[in-house]
Amino acid sequence: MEDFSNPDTEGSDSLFEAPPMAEQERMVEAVLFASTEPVTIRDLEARMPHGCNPGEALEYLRKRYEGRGVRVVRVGEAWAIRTAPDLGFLMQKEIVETRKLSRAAIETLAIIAYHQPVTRAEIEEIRGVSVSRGTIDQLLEMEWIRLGRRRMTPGRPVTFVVTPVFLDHFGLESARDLPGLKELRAAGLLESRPPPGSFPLGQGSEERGDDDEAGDQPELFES
Amino acid sequence: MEDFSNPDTEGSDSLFEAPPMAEQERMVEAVLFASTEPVTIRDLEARMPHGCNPGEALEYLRKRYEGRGVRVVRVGEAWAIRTAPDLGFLMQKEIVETRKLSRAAIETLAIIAYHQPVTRAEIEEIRGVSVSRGTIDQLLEMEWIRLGRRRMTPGRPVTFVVTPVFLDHFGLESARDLPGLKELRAAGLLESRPPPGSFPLGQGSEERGDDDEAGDQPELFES
Amino acid sequence: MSEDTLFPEPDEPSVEDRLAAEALIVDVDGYEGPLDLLLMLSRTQKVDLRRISVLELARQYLAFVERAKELRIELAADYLVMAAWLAFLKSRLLLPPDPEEEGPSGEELAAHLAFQLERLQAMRDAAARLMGRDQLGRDFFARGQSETVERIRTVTYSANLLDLMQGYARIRTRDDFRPFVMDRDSVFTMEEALERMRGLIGFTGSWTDMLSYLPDGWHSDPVKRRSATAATFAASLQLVKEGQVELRQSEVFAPIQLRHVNGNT
Repeated sequence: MEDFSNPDTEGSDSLFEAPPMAEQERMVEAVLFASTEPVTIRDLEARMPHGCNPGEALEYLRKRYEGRGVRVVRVGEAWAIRTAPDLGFLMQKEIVETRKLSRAAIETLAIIAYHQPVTRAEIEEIRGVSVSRGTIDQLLEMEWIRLGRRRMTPGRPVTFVVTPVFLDHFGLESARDLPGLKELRAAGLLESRPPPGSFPLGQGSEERGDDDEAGDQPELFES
Repeated sequence: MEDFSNPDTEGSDSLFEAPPMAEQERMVEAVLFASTEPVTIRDLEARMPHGCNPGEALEYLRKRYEGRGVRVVRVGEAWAIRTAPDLGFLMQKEIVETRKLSRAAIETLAIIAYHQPVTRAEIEEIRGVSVSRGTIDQLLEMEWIRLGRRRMTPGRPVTFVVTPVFLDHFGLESARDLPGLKELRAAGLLESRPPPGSFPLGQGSEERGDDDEAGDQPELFES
Repeated sequence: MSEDTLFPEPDEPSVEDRLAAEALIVDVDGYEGPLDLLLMLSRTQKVDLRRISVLELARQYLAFVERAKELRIELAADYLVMAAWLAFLKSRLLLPPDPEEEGPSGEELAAHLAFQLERLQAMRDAAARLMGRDQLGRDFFARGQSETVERIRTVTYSANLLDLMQGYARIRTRDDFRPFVMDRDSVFTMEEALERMRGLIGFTGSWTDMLSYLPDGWHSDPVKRRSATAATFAASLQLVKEGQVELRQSEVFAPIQLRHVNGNT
């Protein structure tokens, strides 16, 4: 029992003092190591003894692993340990052949990531062709995208957003960290700009008028 | 490849110097972490650049992890990273076993969600088979469904409705947010094939029907 | 292939030009729709997509469609619709604006097309950058061996929204594909009803509600009740025809009653 050693915890509501921070750091380390999936702070809280502060422990842990062979990385609302990218060459044995994505799938994925939440009609408008069922299915199956909220426009179309699995795969802390996002937004290329008059490609006219969603953009990962 | 990689044969035959020991330690750390099995020294030697001394690097690494949340341990002739035994209590959640709901349960749940309030007889009519007691019990136990009002028809049968726990799990604000059939089709989520077994001529086998869709897809230029 | 000479003035195309153009046309399958083709053509202008000459672009596109048609390549409707629209746009850009004319000006339409092209190009670049990132399982790795400590084994069941919707879609579309079969299990046939009534009718001296002849278990489910009622009624008529029972009904929708005709068995 390592008690009364941590001055930070004002454990008035707790029977026992929380463990010292060094101990909490060990706990976080063990849990992150043991899990292949990213672990949320809430999950850490639920597992660790009452009164722990996993967020702070994580911060220490992250510093400790800076420059090492493995790193503590943030994935959306969760945390994981991953090997340092510069050592990838050692891992030939671990590489799992991933399904090759079609160009259509890659573009669709990028559009969802940068424009989310985005409807199928909007994806089609940007690409100028219709999106095949298989493409969306594949991305859903890989759990890189999921259904987001319905758009509050006539027909209430479903939207697509990217998932934490997507962030984990591409080593992104959040969808805000997508490369070039700021520049694209500044250039107005992420706006859904209605065409003047009629539209040559003829799609998605029933989905117009969603500009009020622009303010919705920052809240990236909620359901 | 068992070449003369004895640490004694100093790199006279090697074009490049071996990386510094700190770097070798990083490499060992990353490999032990990512590998699915314990790794032998010989295996490390094969993976790391010529002239490395994984045995020594391992010794440093082992010292570095002393007293931490994870440890470098020897497993027979090989090495692995394991969580410290005193933290085993944190791993309890690791063994929560998640199983996919059975198809019968998913279908029953879907009918309740889309048709609520709905009686057992109605569920059976829609599914075309009787619903086992276990299925309903399971859904009740998971708190995804609950009893609704009794139907004011002869026999006053009980009805089932979905719960807020269900909505929460599926990320829905209300059951009205479930997509309709038309939208399911538009989002490309409808299997346009009959389920296996319901088709007498044997076309309906299990493989995914992605390719024979060409006929009903207008998008000719999708890759 | 040299991109700037793809579509020279129509008077004297060199062999090289023609080959290049044909290569492009034969490659039409490689384009993902008219917008993609326009984007590719616009690269020949080598300027910022915002300052692209839409007029020039329209000319190139129309020339492309012409050549493709000459080579008897079947062009998808999408491409022809775009061609028609670009021809319209071209006329708008060339002719002085008609003050009577409603709707967006040629410049507005051209600006929007330039915007679409720029946005598509931006998304392509973004996609390339995304795929160029270090990727999990290729450049960096997760724990190879997640630890499982055998202690408490709780089973939780999971399903996601996709499962749910696919499950529902599966049920609701099953009928579209199922070969026609009668659902026999909720059908009570007249033969069954007749057999049942022949056994019971002998005990009925006084008028009895026909519905009391419905078999057990066929009362509550409306589908079954309907079927059993119909079969029982038809069986009763058969028995009347055979002279074994009498039927009566006091008024419209009143219960139908039947009784055994004595001595005629």
